[in-house]
Amino acid sequence: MSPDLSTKIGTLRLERPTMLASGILGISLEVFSRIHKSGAGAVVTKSLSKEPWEGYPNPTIVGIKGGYLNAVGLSNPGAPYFAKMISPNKTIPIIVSLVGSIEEDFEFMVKQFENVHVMAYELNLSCPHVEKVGLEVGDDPNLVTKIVKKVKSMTKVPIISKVGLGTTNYLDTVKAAMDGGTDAITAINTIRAMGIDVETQRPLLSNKIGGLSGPAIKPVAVRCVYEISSKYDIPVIGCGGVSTWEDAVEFILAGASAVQIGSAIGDGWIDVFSEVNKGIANYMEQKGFSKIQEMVGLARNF
Amino acid sequence: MSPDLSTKIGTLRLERPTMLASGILGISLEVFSRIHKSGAGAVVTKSLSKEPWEGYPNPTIVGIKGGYLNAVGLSNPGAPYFAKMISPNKTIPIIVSLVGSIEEDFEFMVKQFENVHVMAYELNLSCPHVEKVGLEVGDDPNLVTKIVKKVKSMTKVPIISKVGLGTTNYLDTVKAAMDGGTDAITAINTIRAMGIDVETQRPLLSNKIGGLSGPAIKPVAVRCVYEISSKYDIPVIGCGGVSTWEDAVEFILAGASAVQIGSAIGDGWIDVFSEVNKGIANYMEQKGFSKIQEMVGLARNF
Amino acid sequence: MDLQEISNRSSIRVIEKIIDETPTVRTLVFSDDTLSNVLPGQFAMVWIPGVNELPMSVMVSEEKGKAAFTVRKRGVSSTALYDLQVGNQIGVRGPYGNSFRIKDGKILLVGGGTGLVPLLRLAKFAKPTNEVIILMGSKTKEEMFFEDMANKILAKNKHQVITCTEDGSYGKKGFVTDVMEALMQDTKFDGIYTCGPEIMMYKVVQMANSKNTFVEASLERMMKCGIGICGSCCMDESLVCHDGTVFDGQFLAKSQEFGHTHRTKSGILENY
Amino acid sequence: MDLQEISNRSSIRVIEKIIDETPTVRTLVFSDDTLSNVLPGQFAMVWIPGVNELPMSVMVSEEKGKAAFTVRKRGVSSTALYDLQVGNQIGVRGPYGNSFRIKDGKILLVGGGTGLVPLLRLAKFAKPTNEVIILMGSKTKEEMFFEDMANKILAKNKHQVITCTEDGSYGKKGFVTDVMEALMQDTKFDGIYTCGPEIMMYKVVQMANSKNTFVEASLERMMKCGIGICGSCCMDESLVCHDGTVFDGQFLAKSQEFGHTHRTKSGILENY
Ligand SMILES: Cc1cc2nc3c(=O)[nH]c(=O)nc-3n(C[C@H](O)[C@H](O)[C@H](O)COP(=O)(O)OP(=O)(O)OC[C@H]3O[C@@H](n4cnc5c(N)ncnc54)[C@H](O)[C@@H]3O)c2cc1C
Ligand SMILES: Cc1cc2nc3c(=O)[nH]c(=O)nc-3n(C[C@H](O)[C@H](O)[C@H](O)COP(=O)(O)OP(=O)(O)OC[C@H]3O[C@@H](n4cnc5c(N)ncnc54)[C@H](O)[C@@H]3O)c2cc1C
Ligand SMILES: Cc1cc2nc3c(=O)[nH]c(=O)nc-3n(C[C@H](O)[C@H](O)[C@H](O)COP(=O)(O)O)c2cc1C
Ligand SMILES: Cc1cc2nc3c(=O)[nH]c(=O)nc-3n(C[C@H](O)[C@H](O)[C@H](O)COP(=O)(O)O)c2cc1C
Ligand code: FES
Ligand code: FES
Repeated sequence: MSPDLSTKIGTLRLERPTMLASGILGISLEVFSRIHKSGAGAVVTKSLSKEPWEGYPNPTIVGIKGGYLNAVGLSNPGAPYFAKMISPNKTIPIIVSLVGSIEEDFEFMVKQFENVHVMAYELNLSCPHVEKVGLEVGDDPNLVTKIVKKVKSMTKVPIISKVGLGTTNYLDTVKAAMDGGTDAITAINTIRAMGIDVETQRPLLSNKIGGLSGPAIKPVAVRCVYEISSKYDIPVIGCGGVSTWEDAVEFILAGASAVQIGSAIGDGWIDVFSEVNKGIANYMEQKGFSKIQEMVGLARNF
Repeated sequence: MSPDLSTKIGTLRLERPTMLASGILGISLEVFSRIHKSGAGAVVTKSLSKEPWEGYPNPTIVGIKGGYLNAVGLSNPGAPYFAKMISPNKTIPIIVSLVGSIEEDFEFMVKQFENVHVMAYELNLSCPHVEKVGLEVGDDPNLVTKIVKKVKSMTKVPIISKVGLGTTNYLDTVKAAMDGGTDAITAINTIRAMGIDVETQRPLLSNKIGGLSGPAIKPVAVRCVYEISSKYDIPVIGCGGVSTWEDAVEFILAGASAVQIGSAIGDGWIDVFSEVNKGIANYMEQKGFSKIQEMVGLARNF
Repeated sequence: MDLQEISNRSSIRVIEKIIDETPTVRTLVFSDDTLSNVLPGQFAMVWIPGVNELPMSVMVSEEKGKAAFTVRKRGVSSTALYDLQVGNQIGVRGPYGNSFRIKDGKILLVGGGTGLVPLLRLAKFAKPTNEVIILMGSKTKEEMFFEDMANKILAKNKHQVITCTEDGSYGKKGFVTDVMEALMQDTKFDGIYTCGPEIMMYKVVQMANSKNTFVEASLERMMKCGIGICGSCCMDESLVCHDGTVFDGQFLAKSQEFGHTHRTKSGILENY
Repeated sequence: MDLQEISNRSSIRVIEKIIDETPTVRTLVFSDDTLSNVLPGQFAMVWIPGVNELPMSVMVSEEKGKAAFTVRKRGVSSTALYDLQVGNQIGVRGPYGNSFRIKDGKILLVGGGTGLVPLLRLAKFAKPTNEVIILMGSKTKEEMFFEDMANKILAKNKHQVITCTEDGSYGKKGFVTDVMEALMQDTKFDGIYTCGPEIMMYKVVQMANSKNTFVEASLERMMKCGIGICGSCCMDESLVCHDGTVFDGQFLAKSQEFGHTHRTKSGILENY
């Protein structure tokens, strides 16, 4: 019997433990469908704001040693447009990512999705390169608690809070989100970073500072998953640098119930989902695991 | 005329802008001499504590994608032994790195070097994997100010404070060090991280959590140098992932007056100093710079 | 730790030569071994430092080891590129995207404006046995360019370069699609290739499809990353930068968006 | 973004066979193409999960594609390695370090205990024209091992295996260095190679140097990283893991530390 790849993140059940990370390819229903078919257990949308955002001018994404730098600037068509666009959806497990700076932003946005089939919300508390949203919110634990509480009060679907490395202890942000009633944590977002071109002596990104993603940040992300799941009793989704099944298993052993994949798509394309899924299944077979749950956090035994 | 590679970090003058980073190869005078001869403008010692420390059991250093993970645990022979060992030195530009948890630790250690030729002190406020010293100190701005003030009051040589990404805003640590009278900042130390072996399901390091170094952290380090030198009027030494002259120039353009090199030695060996120096000189010639100072922070113009 | 090569990072190139094609179109030539050899249809992301980074088809250059971009000045960014001087620096990364599949036999290339860039590269890749007709359109005589270049590239092939202008000031009068319609009355093509304004391509594809002739079009969409990460170039379930830019007639016939809508920077669908 | 290979990270191997060499020495055999082909003198870092990671010379294995470690149980970590069972996992990374330079002609190998490991590999690399004498020493008969192995490896060479024990319970009586001194009275060697306790190596090197005979010794020091980063293995201005472990007589004659001092885990110099 081949192993069961389905996983549970609290009350959230996924057929497969790999998800599309927020901000990657996520702006059309057709593309979501394709990514779901190619093996992703769920897709997370771009982080949506109240209004459409153009984002920063290019360059917004550049390759560097070990990963990517990006400062897309949260370009997105806005929650109202997006809600309408995905409203025909019945079958694709879509997790809607939201970004904003105050409770009311989130209240407004969740309202847009009232009659739309949404699997869960992921609150982006950790974008490192847009002011007043993202990390600036995550760095304010009181605000985090209020926002999560507000969203929680408006919907029955699970709330995931996405954290990253900001200027306060991210573990405090996790705690604040838990106080607000979050159902799970995604860790981590990109890490604030920059690159400079020595020929032109200019920052590589138009926004100068952006976020680092890809293999470079994996050891930091694994550490965060390990720390969160060691310290708190909350399901965790691992994110950061997953490009092989070993990476995914590493996150699961550290304490993640599922993983998100972003940058790796830029190299291996969306086949990465089925490849990682297959690798996890082989590993489970070899090691005698029948469920993902059996592996979650095993590295904490040592 | 070939360009002048000497640089100034506040009052500290180095013949060449590349330095050996703390913790790398730094435990004997003979090795320091060899590294100096091979091109380093200065060598920073291992971080010394009051007493000898054995450090953690192995594995303490492992290679990963894009860099290394280490949790050496600050093994060192202790300040008194070390001071005696380097006391014959007259010619090698040695910067003594110190680690401790209270003012008195530093007071005790600086005393040991009273009659020893020391070029500068680097206070390690940022080791991410040893409790009660390192980051736990750096995360406490009041303590940082006190420690720097104390060391400053005991010696005439420049004080460099080494910061990293902890659980408080590292820019506050920089400010606190400046309040204490620090003469320069080194940014950054390794970033707290971990890896797990999927075969044995165990953490790769005996200490489980360690620090990430090498190319993987360069974009984060460049960002920190850029942020510090944009926000404060303090000389900065860049550290993190330098392995080529382009990396070094990138740090200088971001605002660093010199760079430290650690992990790259594990790949290119100590020839990396002369190679980076030569590359910087070529670049300066090509771009028409006659002094390092002319390049410092140029990327901030855009 | 291995020190890996970096992909998807711009390399800096220096503009070595500028050719004025029309009052609003220029070709910027620079040295780049990789880009000088790209396949027809492939593009690069072009960084204009301090301004923007734009997708540009890679233009044929007559000299070995050189590549070029042919840019029409339109908005802020293309104008900034257009205004660059010899000696100025640009950043390039790529090549990205797939390429035209060149059929044997008689082929027709239908292009307008800078859409001719990938078509001329296609002409360069034509097999000796190909008979090639290039149909180039512009509004007026003044805006016509690349005619000589096309003849030169196809010197060794049986070929024909047909020009047409909307105002009739040069070549035939009318739209390329009109001329194409006439051509198709008496000629059966083995392959038709098009690049230019989407409405034009839409008609070309429709005509070819209606005659069951193999057709491919190279599409333009808002492109931020060029490598299939950001999603800004999506069209139906395709990412134009990664799955395209070249799509065939069968595929395009099924598209909900081709010829009708494209996305703005924020990702909102907008009608053409 | 390129997904690079990872160097200096352990690969997990499974112990396939265990050979008891003496009551305190075992050889652990496992499959590893890379390590099966290392040069004489090279070592690996061996991770005993949950215990430690230690430097170990790579032992010759008779089967193709297999490598081995021969470990003497001493402290906690070597005992943990010694106690592993068939089927248990270890992690290995390497090979690291330089290797012996084998001279033409008559060569002498002087070793004791697990110091024989690199010497046997050297014997395996001996040229057909080499005449080889191996001098192996131990305290007692019970602790003598690798004699048969040495004869087997050198079957095709003109060779001699000379054993000696301190208590005279097997082979000649005395220290290897005594036997060596006697040997050198009437024989001129083209190269002498040694590995074992440092005091022994020190004497071997002194004797060889005094006769101007080429000599190399493979040294042991505290090793944490194995790759020239941590500094724990430093000896004078050398890093034994990176510049060694093999050093020649000329170099060692100038050393302040060889034969006298080594460093503890904290880096403090300690007398032998
Ligand atoms: C694959 C491909 C190949 C192309 N090849 C050529 C070519 O060879 N020659 C040529 O002249 N043009 C080419 N273009 C079009 C070119 O990329 C620009 O879209 C065009 O020059 C208009 O830019 P603008 O900034 O002047 O326009 P505006 O209309 O002023 O646009 C305003 C802003 O929108 C953004 N923008 C507009 N279009 C794009 C886009 N497609 N991708 C990303 N951002 C955009 C920029 O930020 C720009 O500053 C190509 C486009 C694509 C997708
Ligand atoms: C290049 C090299 C090759 C070697 N080859 C062999 C071999 O083939 N067979 C063999 O039996 N031994 C070999 N050794 C010695 C081996 O690495 C250990 O030093 C020895 O086994 C003693 O370890 P222990 O933990 O049992 O000793 P203890 O004396 O109990 O040491 C206590 C602790 O010190 C540490 N330690 C001791 N020695 C070292 C060291 N050299 N490097 C790092 N940490 C150390 C460990 O943490 C150990 O747990 C080699 C050593 C070197 C440097
Ligand atoms: C181009 C790009 C855009 C992103 N946009 C978002 C976003 O809108 N919201 C968000 O929460 N995270 C965003 N991220 C972060 C990713 O979701 C993810 O946390 C990060 O990239 C680490 O994962 P990876 O290494 O697999 O890419 C973005 C990342 C990239 C590279
Ligand atoms: C093995 C190792 C040991 C280190 N020990 C110290 C130390 O004792 N004190 C310190 O301040 N930093 C220490 N560091 C951090 C380095 O000095 C440097 O900040 C970091 O490695 C980033 O630079 P790199 O990428 O060039 O290695 C150590 C790093 C490594 C890899
Ligand atoms: S341009 Fe980013 S996905 Fe196509
Ligand atoms: S063992 Fe680390 S430098 Fe040699």
